Amino acid sequence: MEPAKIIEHSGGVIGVSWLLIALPLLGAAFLLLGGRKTDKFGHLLGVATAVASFVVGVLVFLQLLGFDPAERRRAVPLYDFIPGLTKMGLLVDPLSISFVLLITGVGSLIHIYSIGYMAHDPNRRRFFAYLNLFVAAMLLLVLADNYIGLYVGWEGVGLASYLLIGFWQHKPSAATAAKKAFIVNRVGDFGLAIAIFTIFTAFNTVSFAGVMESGADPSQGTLTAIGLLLLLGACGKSAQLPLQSWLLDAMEGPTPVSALIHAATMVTAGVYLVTRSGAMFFPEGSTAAIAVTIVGVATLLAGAIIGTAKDDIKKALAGSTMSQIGYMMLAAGIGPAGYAFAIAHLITHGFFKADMFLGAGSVMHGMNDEVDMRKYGGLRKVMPITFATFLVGYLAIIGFPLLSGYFTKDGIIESAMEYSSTLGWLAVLGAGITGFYMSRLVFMTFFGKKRWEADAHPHESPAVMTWPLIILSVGSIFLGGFLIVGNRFMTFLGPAVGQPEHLPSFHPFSVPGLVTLALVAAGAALAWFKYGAAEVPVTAPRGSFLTTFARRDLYGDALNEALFMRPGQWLTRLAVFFDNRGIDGLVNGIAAGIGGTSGRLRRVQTGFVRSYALSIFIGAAILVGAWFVVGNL
Amino acid sequence: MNGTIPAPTIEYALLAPMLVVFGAAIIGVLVEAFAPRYLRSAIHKPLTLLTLAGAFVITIWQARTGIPTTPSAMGAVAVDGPALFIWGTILVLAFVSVLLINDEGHFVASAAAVPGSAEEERALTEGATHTEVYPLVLFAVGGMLLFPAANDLLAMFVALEVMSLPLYLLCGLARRRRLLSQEAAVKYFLLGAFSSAFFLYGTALLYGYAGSVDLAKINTALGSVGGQDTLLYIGVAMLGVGLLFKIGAAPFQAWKPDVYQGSPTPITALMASGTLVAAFGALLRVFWVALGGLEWSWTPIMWGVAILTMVVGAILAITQTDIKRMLAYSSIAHGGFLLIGVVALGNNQQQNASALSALLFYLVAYGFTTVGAFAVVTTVRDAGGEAWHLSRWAGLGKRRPLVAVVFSLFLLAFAGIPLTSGFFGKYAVFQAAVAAGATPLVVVGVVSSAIAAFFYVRVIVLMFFSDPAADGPSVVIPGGTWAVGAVAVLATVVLGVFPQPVLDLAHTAAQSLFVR
Amino acid sequence: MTTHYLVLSALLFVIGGVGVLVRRNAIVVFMCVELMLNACNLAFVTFARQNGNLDGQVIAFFVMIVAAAEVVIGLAIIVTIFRTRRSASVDDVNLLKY
Amino acid sequence: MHYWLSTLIGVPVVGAIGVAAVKNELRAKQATLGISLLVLALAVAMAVQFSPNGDKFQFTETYDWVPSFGVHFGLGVDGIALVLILLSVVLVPIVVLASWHEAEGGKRSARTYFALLLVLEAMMIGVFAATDVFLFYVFFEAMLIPMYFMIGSYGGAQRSYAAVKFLLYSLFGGLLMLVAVIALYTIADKGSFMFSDLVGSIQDAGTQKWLFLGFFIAFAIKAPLWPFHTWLPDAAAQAPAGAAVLLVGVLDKVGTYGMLRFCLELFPAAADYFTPLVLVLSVVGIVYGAIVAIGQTDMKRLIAYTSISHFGFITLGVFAITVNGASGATLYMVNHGFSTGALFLIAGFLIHRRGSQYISDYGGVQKVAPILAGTFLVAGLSGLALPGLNSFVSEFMVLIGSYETQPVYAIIATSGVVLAAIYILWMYQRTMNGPTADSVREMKDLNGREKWVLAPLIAVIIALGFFPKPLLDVINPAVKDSISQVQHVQEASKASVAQEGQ
Repeated sequence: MEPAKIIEHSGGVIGVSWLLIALPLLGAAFLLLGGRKTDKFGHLLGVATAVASFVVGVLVFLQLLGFDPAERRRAVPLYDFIPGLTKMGLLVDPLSISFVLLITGVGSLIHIYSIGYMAHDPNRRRFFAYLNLFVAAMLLLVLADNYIGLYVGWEGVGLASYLLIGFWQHKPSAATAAKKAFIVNRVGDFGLAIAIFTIFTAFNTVSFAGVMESGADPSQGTLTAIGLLLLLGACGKSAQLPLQSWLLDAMEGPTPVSALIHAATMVTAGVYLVTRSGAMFFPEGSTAAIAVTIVGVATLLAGAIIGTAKDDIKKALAGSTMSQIGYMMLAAGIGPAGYAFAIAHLITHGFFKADMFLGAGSVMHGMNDEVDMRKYGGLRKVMPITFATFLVGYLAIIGFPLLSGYFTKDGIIESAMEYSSTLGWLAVLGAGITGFYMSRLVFMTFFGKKRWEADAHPHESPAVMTWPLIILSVGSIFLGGFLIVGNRFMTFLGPAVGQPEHLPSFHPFSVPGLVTLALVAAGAALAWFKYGAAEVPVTAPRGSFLTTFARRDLYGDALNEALFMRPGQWLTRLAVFFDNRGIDGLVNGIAAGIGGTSGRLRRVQTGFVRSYALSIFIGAAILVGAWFVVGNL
Repeated sequence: MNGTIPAPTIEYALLAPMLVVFGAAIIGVLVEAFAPRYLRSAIHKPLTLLTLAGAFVITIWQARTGIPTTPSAMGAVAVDGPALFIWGTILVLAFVSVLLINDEGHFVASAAAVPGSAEEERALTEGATHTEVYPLVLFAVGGMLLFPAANDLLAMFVALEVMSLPLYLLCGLARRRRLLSQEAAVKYFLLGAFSSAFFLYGTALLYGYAGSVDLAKINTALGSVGGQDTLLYIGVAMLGVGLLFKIGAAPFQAWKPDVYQGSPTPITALMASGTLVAAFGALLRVFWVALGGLEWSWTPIMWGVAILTMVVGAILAITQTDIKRMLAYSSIAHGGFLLIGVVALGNNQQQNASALSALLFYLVAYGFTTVGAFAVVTTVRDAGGEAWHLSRWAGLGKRRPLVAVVFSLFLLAFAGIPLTSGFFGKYAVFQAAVAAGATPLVVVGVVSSAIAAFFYVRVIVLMFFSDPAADGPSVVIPGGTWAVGAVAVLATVVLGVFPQPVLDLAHTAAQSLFVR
Repeated sequence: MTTHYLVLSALLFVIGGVGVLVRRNAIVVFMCVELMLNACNLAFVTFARQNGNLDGQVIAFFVMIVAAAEVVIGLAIIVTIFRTRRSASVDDVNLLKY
Repeated sequence: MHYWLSTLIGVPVVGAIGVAAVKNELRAKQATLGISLLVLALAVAMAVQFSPNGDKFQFTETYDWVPSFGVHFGLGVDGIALVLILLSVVLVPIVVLASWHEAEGGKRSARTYFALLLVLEAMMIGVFAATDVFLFYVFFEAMLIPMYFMIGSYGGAQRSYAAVKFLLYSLFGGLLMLVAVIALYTIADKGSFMFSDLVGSIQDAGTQKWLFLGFFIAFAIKAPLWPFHTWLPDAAAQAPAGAAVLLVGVLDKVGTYGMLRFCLELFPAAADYFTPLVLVLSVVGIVYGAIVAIGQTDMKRLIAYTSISHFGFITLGVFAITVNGASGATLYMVNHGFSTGALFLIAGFLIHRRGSQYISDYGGVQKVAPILAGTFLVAGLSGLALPGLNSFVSEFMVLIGSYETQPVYAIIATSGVVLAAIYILWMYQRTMNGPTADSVREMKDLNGREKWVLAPLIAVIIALGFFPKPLLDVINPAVKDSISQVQHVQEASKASVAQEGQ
C-alpha cells in the first residue's frame, strides 16, 4: 500500500500545530534574552513550555485520530520561506505525530528530571533554554513538510546538541566533544544538503508532497544518488558507521542531554529521514535501501561490541544506543515491512534508553559524578527506585519476553529474516551481545561488592528525578506490546509510510525468536559469571587485543585521525605556508622586484654630466637608427 | 633686382601678449640698471605680476575676438587656437610661480659671492637680493610663449634659447645649498646647450631637405621631395632629440632630477609647469604641422619613447629620498603619459582634436598641481633651508594637518585618483589613445600609473601614518605661497569635479588644430 | 660639390659631440658645443647654396648671435662654479646623483 | 523627478564637512551618529517606495556631468543595488556606535575618523546607485581614499603596510578596469557612459572577452577572489574594527556587485566563455580560504580568510547563471555584511579589552563574559551558515542554484560547509571555551553601548534567517533581468551546437 495523499489543512488544533514549535522556541528565546533575571523561574518556564507543547501534541493527535486513516496526512502551510525555492509548512501525519509525542513526552519528563539533576548548576536557566531550543528544533525537523525545513531543524538539533554537549564548556574535553559532534554531523549534513540539491534539480521542488506528486521521472541513478546521500546525512545524525565517532564523546554533556538527545530523540532523526523518504528514495530492494540495511547491521554489531568493553557507564549506554539505532536503520532499510518496527522500536527505545540514561544520571548524581562502573558495585540497596526502574529498562532492551523491547526488536529480527537471512542472523547475534553487555552493566553497577571511592555517599535521588524514571519504566514495560500486538502501530503508520500487502503476524515461538532468547540468556549468564559472581577489579585489566579494539571504539577515532585529522592539519599548514610565501610572496616579490630594479637602475644616474651627455648622444643615435629602420620598413 | 627688401608685415596685435612680456623684461633690465637698489624689488614685483596678468588678459581677449587661421609675422609665428590656449596656461602658471618667487628667502643674496665667504656674509647682512630674477623670469616666460607658437624652426630655435638661457642662470641662484644649485646650473646649461646643438643640426638637415625651415613647407616637401630620406631621417631624429630633451623624455631625462633638485624651488615650479607646457606645445606643433605626413614612421618611435619614459620615471621615483627629486621623476613619468597623447594624434580630424584637447587639459591640470606641490615643498623647512629629505616629512599630518592634506591632494592628483584634476587629465589622454588604437600603450600607461602610485602613496604614509620626529621641520607659509597653494588646490579640485568648462575651452582651442 | 661641405659639417659636429663626451674642462666642453653650433652654421650655409635661397645664410647669423648669448651665460655659470670649487672639471660637479 | 539618491549621497558629504568642522569631539560623534541615522531613515523611506516589479532602475536621476566624455551623474537603483545600499546605511550607524572610542587618547583625530566614515558612506551609496559606468568607476576608485586613511591612520601596528597594499592592489585593478571602461566607451561609440546605452552595444565576442577581463580583474581584486586575495587579511587585520566591517562588509561587495551588474550584463558572451574559469577560482577560493582560515592564529585574519571563502560562494552563485544562484549571491552579499560585520565588531570588542589579536591569548571568555561569547557564537554560526540564521538562506540558494547548472562545482563548494564548521567552532573553542585564562579573568562583559551595537545585527541575522522574503522579493526580478542576457547567449550557443549536430 502506497502512502496516502497529503491534504491541505486549516482549522482545529492541527491548524495551529505551529504552536508545538513556537512554544519551546519562545521559551528558549525568553530564557536566553532574559538573562540572569530569569534565573529564579527559568527551569519552571522551560518545563512549562515543554509540557504545553506535549499537551498540544496530544490534542493534535486526537484530532488526527478523528480522521479517516487515508486522510490523516495533513499539510499546514505557514509562510513563503524562500521565494522561488520553498514555502514553509508543517506536515502532520501519523509518522510525525508519533515523533511529536515521543519528543514532547519523553522531553517533558527529562525536563522535569533536569530540575533536580541540574539544581546546583549556576547556569541551570541556560540549560533549560538549550533544552527548549532542542525540542523546538527537533519538532521542526519532524514536522516540516519539505526537505529544507527538515534541514533547518536538522541543523538546529545539531546546534542544540553542540550547546548541550559543551554545556560544561570550561572542561576542554566537553568543548572538544561538542565541536567534534557538530563537525562530524556537518559531514553528514553535507550529504543531506547535496541530496536536497539533487532533489530540487530533479523535481523542481523540495516539499514532500511536491516530490511525491511531481510528474518528473528522474533516472534510476539520480534516485540512487539521492538515497545514498540521504543515508550519509542519516549516518551523521544517527551515529551510524562511518560517522559514529562523535556519539561516545558526546557523553561529556550533562546526563539528561544524553538521555534526551543522544538516546531518545535526536539520534533517531536518521531513521526518521529514511522512513520519511522511504517511499520516494528507498524503494524496496533498491541499492540505497540495501545500503541502509548494511549500515544498520554493521552499526548494530559495532555498537554492541563497543558496549561490551566500556567501563564508563554512559559510554556503554552510548554504544548500546548506536547498536539499537542500527536495528532501526536495518528495519527502515527493509521497506514498508520494516517501517513500523523501526519507528516502534525507536519509540520504545526512547523510553527504555531514556529510562536507563536517567537512571545512570541518578547513579552519578549520588556518586559525585563518578562514571566508572568499576567504582560502583552493590548500588541496588542504596538506590532502590533507581535500581528498579533501571532493571525494567535493562530487561526491556535485552528483549525479556513481554516487555517493550521484546516486541519491537523481535519484529525487526523477524522482518530482517524474511528480507535476508544473513542480515537476520547477524541481528540475532547482535541481540546476544546486547544481552551480555547490558547484563555486565547492570551487574557491575548494582550487584557485587561496593567498590566506591572513599568520599562517595550514594543516596537515592529526589522525587523530581525518580518520578520521571518511574513513568518511563512503565512505558518500557507496556508500550511495545501495545504497539505491536495486533499490528496496531503498523496500521496507524501505514497511511504515512506505506505498509506491506500482508500484515505480519506475531509468532511468539518462531525459531529466530527462540534462538535470540537463548543467546541473550547465554550472554546474560556469561556476564553474571564474569561480573556478577566474580570480583570486578577496580582498575581495568589489560585485556586481549579484541578488548582493546572494542575499548578504542574499533579504532574509529584512530582511523579518523590518520585519514582526516593528520592530513588535514598538514594540509592546513601547507596552505598557510603557501598563502604567505607563495601567493603573498609573489605579490610582495613583485613589489620588491620593482623596488630592487629601481635601486639598481638609479645608479645609472651617476651625477657626471658627461655620462648624461653620453646618454643623450646614444639616445640620439638610437633615434636616428630607429628612424631608418621604421622609415625603410 | 633693384635690391629693395619688402618690409615685413608684423601683426602686432596678435603677438601682443609676447611683446608685452618681452617689453616688460627689457624694462626690468633697465630698472636693474637705473633704479636704486632699495626700490628695485618694489618695482619688479608689481611690474612682473601686472605684465603677466596683462598678457593673460590680452590672450583672453584675442581668443574671444576670433582665432586666426593663418600664421602671423611673415609665417614665423602661428597664433592659433592651441597656441592661445597654451599661452593662457603658461601665463597663469608663470603668474602663480612668480607669486612663489616673490616670497623671500629663495634666492641667493649675491650670486657672484663664493658660498661661505666673507663676501657672501656681507651681502646677507646688507640684505641684498637678486632682483635680476624678475627680468630673467620674464624673458624665460617670453621664450616659453614663443616656443610653442613658433611656426618655423628658426623661430623655434631662438625661442628655445630665449626660454632656456635665463633658466640656466635662475637655476644657479638658490640661497641655500648653493653648491647643488650651481651644479644644477652647470649641468642644465651644458646639457641644454648640447641638446640645442642637436636641435639646430636637425633644423639644418631639414632645411637642406625641404629648402625651408617653415613647418608647413617642410610638410609639403615630405610629399614632393624624393631621394633625400637620409637627410630627412637624421634631421627629424635630431630635431626630436632637442624637443624630447626639453620635456625630459627618456633617454634624455637625465638632467631633470638633478636640475629640479638643485634649483631654487620656485624656479623648479616654473620649469616643471611652464617649460613643460611650452615644450609639449612645440613638440606637438613640430610633429603635427611639419611631420604630419610622416606620422606612420614617428608613431612607433614615439611609442617606444613613451613607454621608456613612463617606466623609467615611475620605477626610478620609487627609491628616491629627496622630495624634489622624487617630484622630478614624477614629472618624467607624467611626460610619458603626455606622450601617449602625442601618439594618439593621427590623420583623422576628429581624433586629432580630441587628442589635442586631452593633452591641453592634461597640461593645465598637471601644471597647476605641480606648482602647488612645489609650493608646499618650499613651506616645510629645516634650519638649513627646505626639508629635502623625505624622512623629515614624517608625521607632518599630525603637526600641520592642513599642509599635509593639501600636499596629499596634489599627490593623489598626480596618482590620478578620481575627483582630482589628474584623473580627468589621464582619462582624457588614455581615452584619446584608445580611440586611436593605442590600447597596449595605455595598458603600459596604467601599469606605470600603478607603480607611480606607490611613491605618491608612500609620502602620504610618511605624513599621516608615521609619528612625527621630535625635532621635526617647521612649516612657514608666506603670503604668496599661501595664495599659490590655494590656487592650486582650487584648480586641482575644480578640474577634478567640474572639468567641463576647461575641457570645452581645450576643445575649442583644439578644434581649429594647429595652423598648417 | 656641396657634399664635401656637408661631410665637413658632419665631421665637425661629431668632433664637437665627442669632445663634449671626452673632455673634462667645462670651458673646453662648452667650446665643443660651440663647435657643434658652427658645424650647423656650415651646414646651413651649404644648404642655402644647394637650395638656392638665402634663408640658410640668414639663419647662420641668428645662430651666431644665439651662440654669443649662450657664451655669456655659460661663462657666467662656469666662472661662478670655478670660484666656488677652484676647479673647472665637469667631473667634480657630481653632488646631485642617483 | 525625485532626489532620493542624490540626497542620500549629499547628506553624508555635507555631514562630513560639518563633522570635520566641529571642534568638540563628543559633538562630532553625536553628529555623525545623527547623520548616519538620518541617512538610514531616508534610505528606508526610499526603499518602501520601491516597487519590485516596476522599472528596472527606479528613483533615477540623470544630469550631464562631463558632456565631452559622455559622462553623466546618473543615479538609480534596481533591487540588487537597493539591498546593498540598505546594507551600507544600516551598517554605518552601527559602525559609528562601535567606533565611539576609536582614536581616543588624542593621538589621532577622532573627528577626522568620523568625517572619513561619512565620506565613505556617501561613496558606498554612490557606487551602488551609479547608473553611469564612468560614475561607477569614479566612486569605485575614490572610495579607496577614505578607507586608505582609515586603515593607515587608525589601524594596528602594521597599518601603513596594510593600507598601502590595499590601496595599490585595488588601484591596480581599478586602472586595468579604466582601460576597459575607455575601450568600452570607444568601441560602443554611443557617446554616452550610461549603463542603459551601453548594454548590448558590444556584440563581438572577442572584444567582449578583453573588456570582460578588464572589468573582472578589478572586481576579482576587490571581491577578493582567489588568488587576488592576499591584501584582504592584511587590511582587515590592521584596520580598526569599524573600518574592517565596512571594508569587508560593503566595499568588497562592490566587486561581486560589479560582476553581476557589469560583467554579466555588458559582456554576456564573455561571461559565458569565462564561466568555467571563474567557477574554478570560486571553488578554490571557498576551500582554500576555509583551510587557510583554519590555520590562522590571528582572530581578525581568520575572519578575513573566512570572508575569502564566502566571496567564493558569492561568485559561484553569480556565475552559476541561474536565478537561485544569483539571487542567493546577492542575498549573500547582504548577509555576509551583517554576519561578518558582527564578527569583526565582536572581535574588535575582545581585542579592545585584552589588547591582543592572537587567539592563543584568550580562553574561557564565556565564563567571564557570557553575553559577549553568546553574540560571538551567534555571529559565528551565521558565518558557518547555520539554518535559521541569515547566511543559511543565501548559501543554500547559491549552492542549489549552482547545482542546477554546475553540479560538480556545487558539490566541491558544499564541502566548504564542513570546513566552515571547523574554523568557526575551533576559533570559538580556543577563545571562549576551556578554563578561563588568567589574562582574561578580569574581562568585562558587553556594556550598554556595545549591546546597542550588536543587538540590531543579531536581530537582523535571525530575522533574515527565517524571513528573507522581503529582500528576495526585491532581488529576484532584478537578478532575473541581469542574468537573462547570459542565458540568451547560452541558449543561442546550445541551439547552434544542436544545429551543427544535425
